[in-house]
Amino acid sequence: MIKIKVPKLKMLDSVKLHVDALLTGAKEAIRPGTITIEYPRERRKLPDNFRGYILFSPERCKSCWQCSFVCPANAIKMELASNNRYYPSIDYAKCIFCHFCVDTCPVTALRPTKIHDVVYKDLEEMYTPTEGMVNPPKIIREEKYTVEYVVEGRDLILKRTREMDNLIPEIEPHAEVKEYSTCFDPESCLACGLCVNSCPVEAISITTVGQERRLKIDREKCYGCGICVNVCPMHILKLVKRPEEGG
Amino acid sequence: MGTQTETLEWRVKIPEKKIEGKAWLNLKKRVIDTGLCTHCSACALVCPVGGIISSPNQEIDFPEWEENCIDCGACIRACHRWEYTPLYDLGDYIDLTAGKSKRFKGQDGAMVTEFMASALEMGLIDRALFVGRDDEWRPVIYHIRSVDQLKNTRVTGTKYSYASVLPELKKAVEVTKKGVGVIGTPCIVTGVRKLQSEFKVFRDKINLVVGLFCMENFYYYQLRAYLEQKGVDLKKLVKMDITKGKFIATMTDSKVSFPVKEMDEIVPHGCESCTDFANVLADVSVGSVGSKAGYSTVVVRAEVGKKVLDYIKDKGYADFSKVNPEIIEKLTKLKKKRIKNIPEEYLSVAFKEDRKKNRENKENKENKENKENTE
Amino acid sequence: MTEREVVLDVPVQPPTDLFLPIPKKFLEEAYRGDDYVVLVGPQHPGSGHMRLILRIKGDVILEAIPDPGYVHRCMEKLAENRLYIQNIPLFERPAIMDTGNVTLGYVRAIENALDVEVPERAKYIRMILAELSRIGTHLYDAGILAVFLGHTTGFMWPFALREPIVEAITRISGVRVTSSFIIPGGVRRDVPWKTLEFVRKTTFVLEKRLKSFEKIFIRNPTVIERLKDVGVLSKEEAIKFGVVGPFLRASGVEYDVRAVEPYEAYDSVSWEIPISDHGDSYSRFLVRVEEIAQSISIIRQAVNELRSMPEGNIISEDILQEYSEVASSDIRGFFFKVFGNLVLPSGEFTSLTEAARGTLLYSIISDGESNIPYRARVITPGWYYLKGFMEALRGERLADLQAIYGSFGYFPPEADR
Amino acid sequence: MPELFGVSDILDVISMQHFVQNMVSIPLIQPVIDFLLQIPVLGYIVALILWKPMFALLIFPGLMTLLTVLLFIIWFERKLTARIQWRKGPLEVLRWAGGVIQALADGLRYFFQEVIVHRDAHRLYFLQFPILIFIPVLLPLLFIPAGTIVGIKSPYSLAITVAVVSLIPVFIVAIGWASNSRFAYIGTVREAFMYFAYEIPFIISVISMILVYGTADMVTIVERQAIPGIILNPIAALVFFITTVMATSRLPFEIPEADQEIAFGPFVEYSGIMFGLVMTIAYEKMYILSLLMSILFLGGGNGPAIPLLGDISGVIWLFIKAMAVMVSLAFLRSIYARLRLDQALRVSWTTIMKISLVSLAIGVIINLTTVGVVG
Amino acid sequence: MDDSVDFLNSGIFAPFKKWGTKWSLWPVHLVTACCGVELAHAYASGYDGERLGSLNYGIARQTNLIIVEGAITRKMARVLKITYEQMPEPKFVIVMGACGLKGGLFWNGYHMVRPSDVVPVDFFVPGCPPTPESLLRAIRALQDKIMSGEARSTIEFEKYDLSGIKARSEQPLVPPSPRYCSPTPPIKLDVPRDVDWEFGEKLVEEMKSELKGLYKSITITDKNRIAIHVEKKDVVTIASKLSKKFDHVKNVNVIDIPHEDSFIVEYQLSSYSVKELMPVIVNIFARIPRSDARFPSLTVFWPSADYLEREMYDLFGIWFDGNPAMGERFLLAPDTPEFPLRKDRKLREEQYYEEVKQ
Repeated sequence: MIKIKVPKLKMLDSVKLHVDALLTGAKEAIRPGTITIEYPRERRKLPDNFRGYILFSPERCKSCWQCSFVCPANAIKMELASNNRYYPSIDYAKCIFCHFCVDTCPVTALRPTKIHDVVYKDLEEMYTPTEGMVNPPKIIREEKYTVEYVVEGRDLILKRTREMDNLIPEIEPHAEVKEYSTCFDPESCLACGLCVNSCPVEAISITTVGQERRLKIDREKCYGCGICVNVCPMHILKLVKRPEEGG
Repeated sequence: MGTQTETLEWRVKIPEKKIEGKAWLNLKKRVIDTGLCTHCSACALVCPVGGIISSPNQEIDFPEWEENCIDCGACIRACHRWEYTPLYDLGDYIDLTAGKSKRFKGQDGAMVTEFMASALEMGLIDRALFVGRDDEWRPVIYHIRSVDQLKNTRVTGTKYSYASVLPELKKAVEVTKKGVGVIGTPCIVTGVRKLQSEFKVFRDKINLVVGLFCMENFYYYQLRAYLEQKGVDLKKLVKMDITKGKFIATMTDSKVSFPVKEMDEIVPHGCESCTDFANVLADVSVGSVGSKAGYSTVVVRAEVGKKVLDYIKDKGYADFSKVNPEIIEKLTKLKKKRIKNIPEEYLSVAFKEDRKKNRENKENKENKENKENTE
Repeated sequence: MTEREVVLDVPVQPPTDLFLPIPKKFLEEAYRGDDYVVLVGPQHPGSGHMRLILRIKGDVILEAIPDPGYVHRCMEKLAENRLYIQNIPLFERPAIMDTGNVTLGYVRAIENALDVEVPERAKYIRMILAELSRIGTHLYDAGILAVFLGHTTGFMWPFALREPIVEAITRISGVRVTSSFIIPGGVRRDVPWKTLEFVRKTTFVLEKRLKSFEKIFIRNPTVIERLKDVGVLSKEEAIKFGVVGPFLRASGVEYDVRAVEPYEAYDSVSWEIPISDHGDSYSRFLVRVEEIAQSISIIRQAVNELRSMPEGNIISEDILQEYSEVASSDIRGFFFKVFGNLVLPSGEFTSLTEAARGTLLYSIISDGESNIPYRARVITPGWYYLKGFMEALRGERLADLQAIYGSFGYFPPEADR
Repeated sequence: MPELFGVSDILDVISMQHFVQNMVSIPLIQPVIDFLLQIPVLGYIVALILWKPMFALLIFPGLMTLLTVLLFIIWFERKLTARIQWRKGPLEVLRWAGGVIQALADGLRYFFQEVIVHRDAHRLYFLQFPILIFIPVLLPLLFIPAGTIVGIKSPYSLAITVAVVSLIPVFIVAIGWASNSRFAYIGTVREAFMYFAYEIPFIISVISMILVYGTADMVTIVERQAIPGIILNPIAALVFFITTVMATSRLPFEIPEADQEIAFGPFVEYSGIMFGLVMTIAYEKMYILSLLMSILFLGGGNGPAIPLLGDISGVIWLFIKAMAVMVSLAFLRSIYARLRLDQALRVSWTTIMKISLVSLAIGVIINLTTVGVVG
Repeated sequence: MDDSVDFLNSGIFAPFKKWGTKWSLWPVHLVTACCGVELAHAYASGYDGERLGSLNYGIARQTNLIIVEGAITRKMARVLKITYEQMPEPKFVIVMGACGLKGGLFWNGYHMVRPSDVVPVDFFVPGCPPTPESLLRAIRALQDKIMSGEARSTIEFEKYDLSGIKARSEQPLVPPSPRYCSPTPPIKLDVPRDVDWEFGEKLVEEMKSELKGLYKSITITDKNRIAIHVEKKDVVTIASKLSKKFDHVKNVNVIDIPHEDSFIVEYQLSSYSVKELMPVIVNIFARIPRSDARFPSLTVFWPSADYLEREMYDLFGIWFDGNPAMGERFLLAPDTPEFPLRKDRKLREEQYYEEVKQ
């Protein structure tokens, strides 16, 4: 426990303190420790894990809706595309750039970029449909230098390099766990077909033969997105890890 | 959930429809429009798109069934009045006593609440479905998980109006770990048994079914209009009771009673065609008939009911006394007469054969007696 | 129960009536005793986003009534409608400059409920993030105090010093201020060695520049003149009015949640609690300056500990269960699978944390079945010491209002939640 | 009998010869001036401008330098504080020149911004006072000599300047009263307090310098300053400097316009060009007082004569010294916090008053002992 | 704002007007929410807004730009409107931060208002908080708007046609929401937890002897956490006994349980003066019927509970007898719906997909 004593200001001390303050000011005036980044002309070098605008690759996406479920600000809405698949669309007016969706996406379909300094003139434009999220957007870039914070010795140096920082970092896809959906209580099945209609990759099929309906899950097609598990009214479906390469 | 076979292919039998069109249209034409529907709302439980609504204020209905119904036939499988096998008489039972709970106060002996509370304590079930009421006696379903939660909520006392217990049962079954206990009138208990026969998840998860004796039940809105017409203010109502053919409504400041016969015009069709008074299919049937005032008659029909009864006995939660079964027999006979209200073609095939068999051996018996008398 | 959906009646017209939360007869009483009633409003260069209703006689403040709620963003009601994991960014918003401590409290409440043991490496990373945000908040408050005293350099330098801290948080978590980096069971990413080295070097930069900041502001005679013996709270008064944090320690009570109920790795790191028993604005400020020095030494010790630890394993197994070997060093891809359906056991879980401005309480009441909290109660330090702040104003001069406001580092978005 | 000032005298005064006698001599561009004088109309104007009093009025201490100084000092102050605060200050306006014309941009914006006169301000005075205040601010420029160039040479020039300068706070109080807003009132009261606090030591230090030089005529003061005044009576210089800081309400004594506490004091209700004018008053007052200080203490105007420029060298030296004083005033802004009103009053009434009395004593001693030497 | 820009581009002095306003956009000091941190960074030494001539100035009269930092609540909307009206004519508004655009994280809060409904807005800056660079980009965009006369967003997206990807035969169904709220849950605050804390057992024994007969149950719910279930009528006596050792209140909380028709009011106490009681939190809680929500105020023992009680009245409607400031609003604006934190006040639900409008 450190005891903090408040200094008693006698005449001499205050003169010394005045002199100290003036000398510090003078020293800074002669050799300033300026750390200003002149933004329009210089841009700050951001680390590769920076959380900026989000890019989307539709061919990887399995429409498992998890990104829309996890978004704290309800900024991601699934949009029905022309090919009858639901793809995410981000409303940047609500997005808080927490990148929970990027961390959630099982197939790295959502990739972070370093684009952050963007301004809109009205609210409707901020809603980016799925088609707008695939190719990197073009933003106004007036900078000639990139400034990086570097600490040499005991002081902060702003290292200025002339090149333009690449705003789309390469993200290598992260580990995935292959799972598929199975039914663990077939006698409770209603044969209602909800799982068939909601499976994005149509892995479950249903055929009616006379007074009997046969359901079949195609293990190869099923990607394990878990939508049928939630949709089934009797909760009899479960995700199971693929034994062979799931190790 | 125990050892389950993880299959990728499975078959499901679906019932064959009687008329062209969607499954709901069949159910509507064959059960609801003909007045057989007892509002047990099993179909509302099982409907995958959740379109069938079962509110105490109106008949079972599926508003926009043309677009929403996906013709899966689940509601037909769940409905116990599709192939109607009427049940009657006191049914077989292991034990017949009358009990009065020490811990709870209820309609009579509060044995229903006692059974559920002890089952919770034993760990047979971890959740019980009770029908409570709000301050205008509208039935509200409560998921009770512990005995002291039971003390806080107003659940005891009969409500004499339809309560959509089964949709809540589905929510309970989805979440429970040990098992669910459910209380219900004969039509609800028959609905539960039909669901258990059709779907395995209900067989595993529903461990205790307590049935109530029931002459007839009412729709809430009709009962309320009728009682208000009779001068009963629901806000001040304390207790409703039907004993010795009289309907007694006791309010905080006054009491109104009138013969039950007068209420016949608001008895729903479902109850007119229902013959099961003593809740034949329940694990335990409880009612006020046949035991002295303040006691409830308890008919234990299943092993699980016996286990709970023994638990109550050695824990001393209730004291017991005699029951004279004649009154119950009289009421079951009275209700059995309602078989004639059931239109012939809706009776299930199985029921028709064994009725033919009963008639034959009754005739042989009469022939034999005539023969003995004549000798 | 009427199910009435909340509808907002906008657009807002300029108000004709003046709404003030003051007792009915307050105005008549003031005007009878020929006092002034001055409203230091929300749009006042020296009041931050709240209104202060002052009853002054001449230049001396007789009574100060707060009118908070200008930034009340209904956090507790929203928390009851969101998954547990979605509440982490929500509960970070009261004090975004104190991102480490604020989320740490909520996440520890969940871990305490689920009985989850956090791996050693994650504990140290969390502690570094917490201490970085503590230094950042103290510098933010020093900046605001300087602006209120009219010392423009005192505003510019702390925010210049916050730049390297914010750079360190960006390299650790990927975003400048609101990192939402701490999740139940550990942290979202592993911190590579290069970043840790940058963090350690930043502490040296801070130390060097803080020396000249001390000469120009902390030891500045005019600043000492303005802050000494102003807004004095004695030890009994501080306890009575429920003051917390550095402002309680400045009045002589040795209470710091990190020492009293050590969490994360605070008990395996050596640091001191600065105390002063003058209780005036200047000692409140000096206590926080000393805490910056302590936090710098904590960060250095933590980086040394991390140097010897292997990388990876930053999320605890108890929460990952079947995804342990895949996601233990990088949560990407399994975030919703692991945290989407968190269900806390039934009961109330209260967690205390030492945020930069004082004790921060989270109390989550869960019903044991739903994956959203039944009731989530958060009380931020600002809300605790608002009463002490108002009592400290009593009897001071009108011009000192800003000095005391700055010395308390009162931040209305944190207080109103 | 003093001869009357007849018409002929007026003609004589405004005739070209009169100007030519007392013309500023700049050897470097003397041939150009001679050529220009020949041209009939233009020659007359050039002669008028180069006529010493008019030159003093229009060019050096007068209008032209005042505007450039205003433009420069506002920019330099923001640039210096920015440099001390590790940042860049106004830059992008004119990138190659470091943003020198930032004040021009601000001025233009204010010029075209709407002037709001709020409901209960005294409209007439509210609009007039910011313009009237220029009288006491600009009047002293007439008496300030730059070497030989001086507007009006009179034995009482120092007394008149001090008297006029001390009129400014009266106008500020009037402005505050005119804008009729609560913050303006508090600002004016503080301005009045500060006015008494700094005016007396200010006048005492000026008197002590008059005693030192024995005359109140600035031209002779400058001539008598073989040893610069600051060495003769350094304490008076210190008092003068501190009171200038208080007069121009710069930090640490920025109490009337404490924008954190009472939102810019008396000038809170002004917007648009009115605010532009009001904002420049403080800077103009600073310019006047720094000119005064450099004359009284730094030997304004005399320094090694630059051969080619002739009379202009005095102008340049005075400008450099004034600039030095203004820079040091601007430097304080980034060092100090704002003192409370009562602290500032306590400092000025006690310590600064004592020091000014000491400086008066020194002045008297110097006057008695060395009247010959300095005279 | 359009007529501001038109005013600047009209007349013969247009170039001067535009140039002057462009290089001197002074934002007024209207701190509205937590984005102020990044605004301060944009105007401090790190990025120095003054380079672009923009100086953070204190009074609405002398400035021509409002930067709305973050969330605008109903109360602050009035202030924003007044400040906007006070400003002289060519004035502009920039809204920064997701909370200011469509409410960001607090989009369905009961106390939130969108700035674009209150004042005409020129530019919107996404981000939470937006980086100083995006704020300076907004000022540059405003400067371009002033010079060129029409506003342009600084980002363009190029369309990508999704038809190349394998299609699905017909439109799939929409999965249900991941949120599960159990229908009528039992709420228990004193769930015992076996934790080795012998000081706690000793303290509980002490309390049991001291508060003989005043409590219904005392349980240890966690290390350093004790819960005492009491009746409403004994709360004052218990408080007077406990206030000797425990000298301040850490939390006043109310839990609304509509299906059991009761409120639970709880006070969490702790102690600064007694050394070993410092980490301990004692929680006194009592059930009161929902119909008459009255509770004795304990400010007489602990003044630190004053504002907490006023907040609970404001949000739940529990009338604390004895607290002077009952009956008035404290945190909420006068036109916010009554007692918003009660369970029967529902908020707008999350919406996970776009309705397809065929």
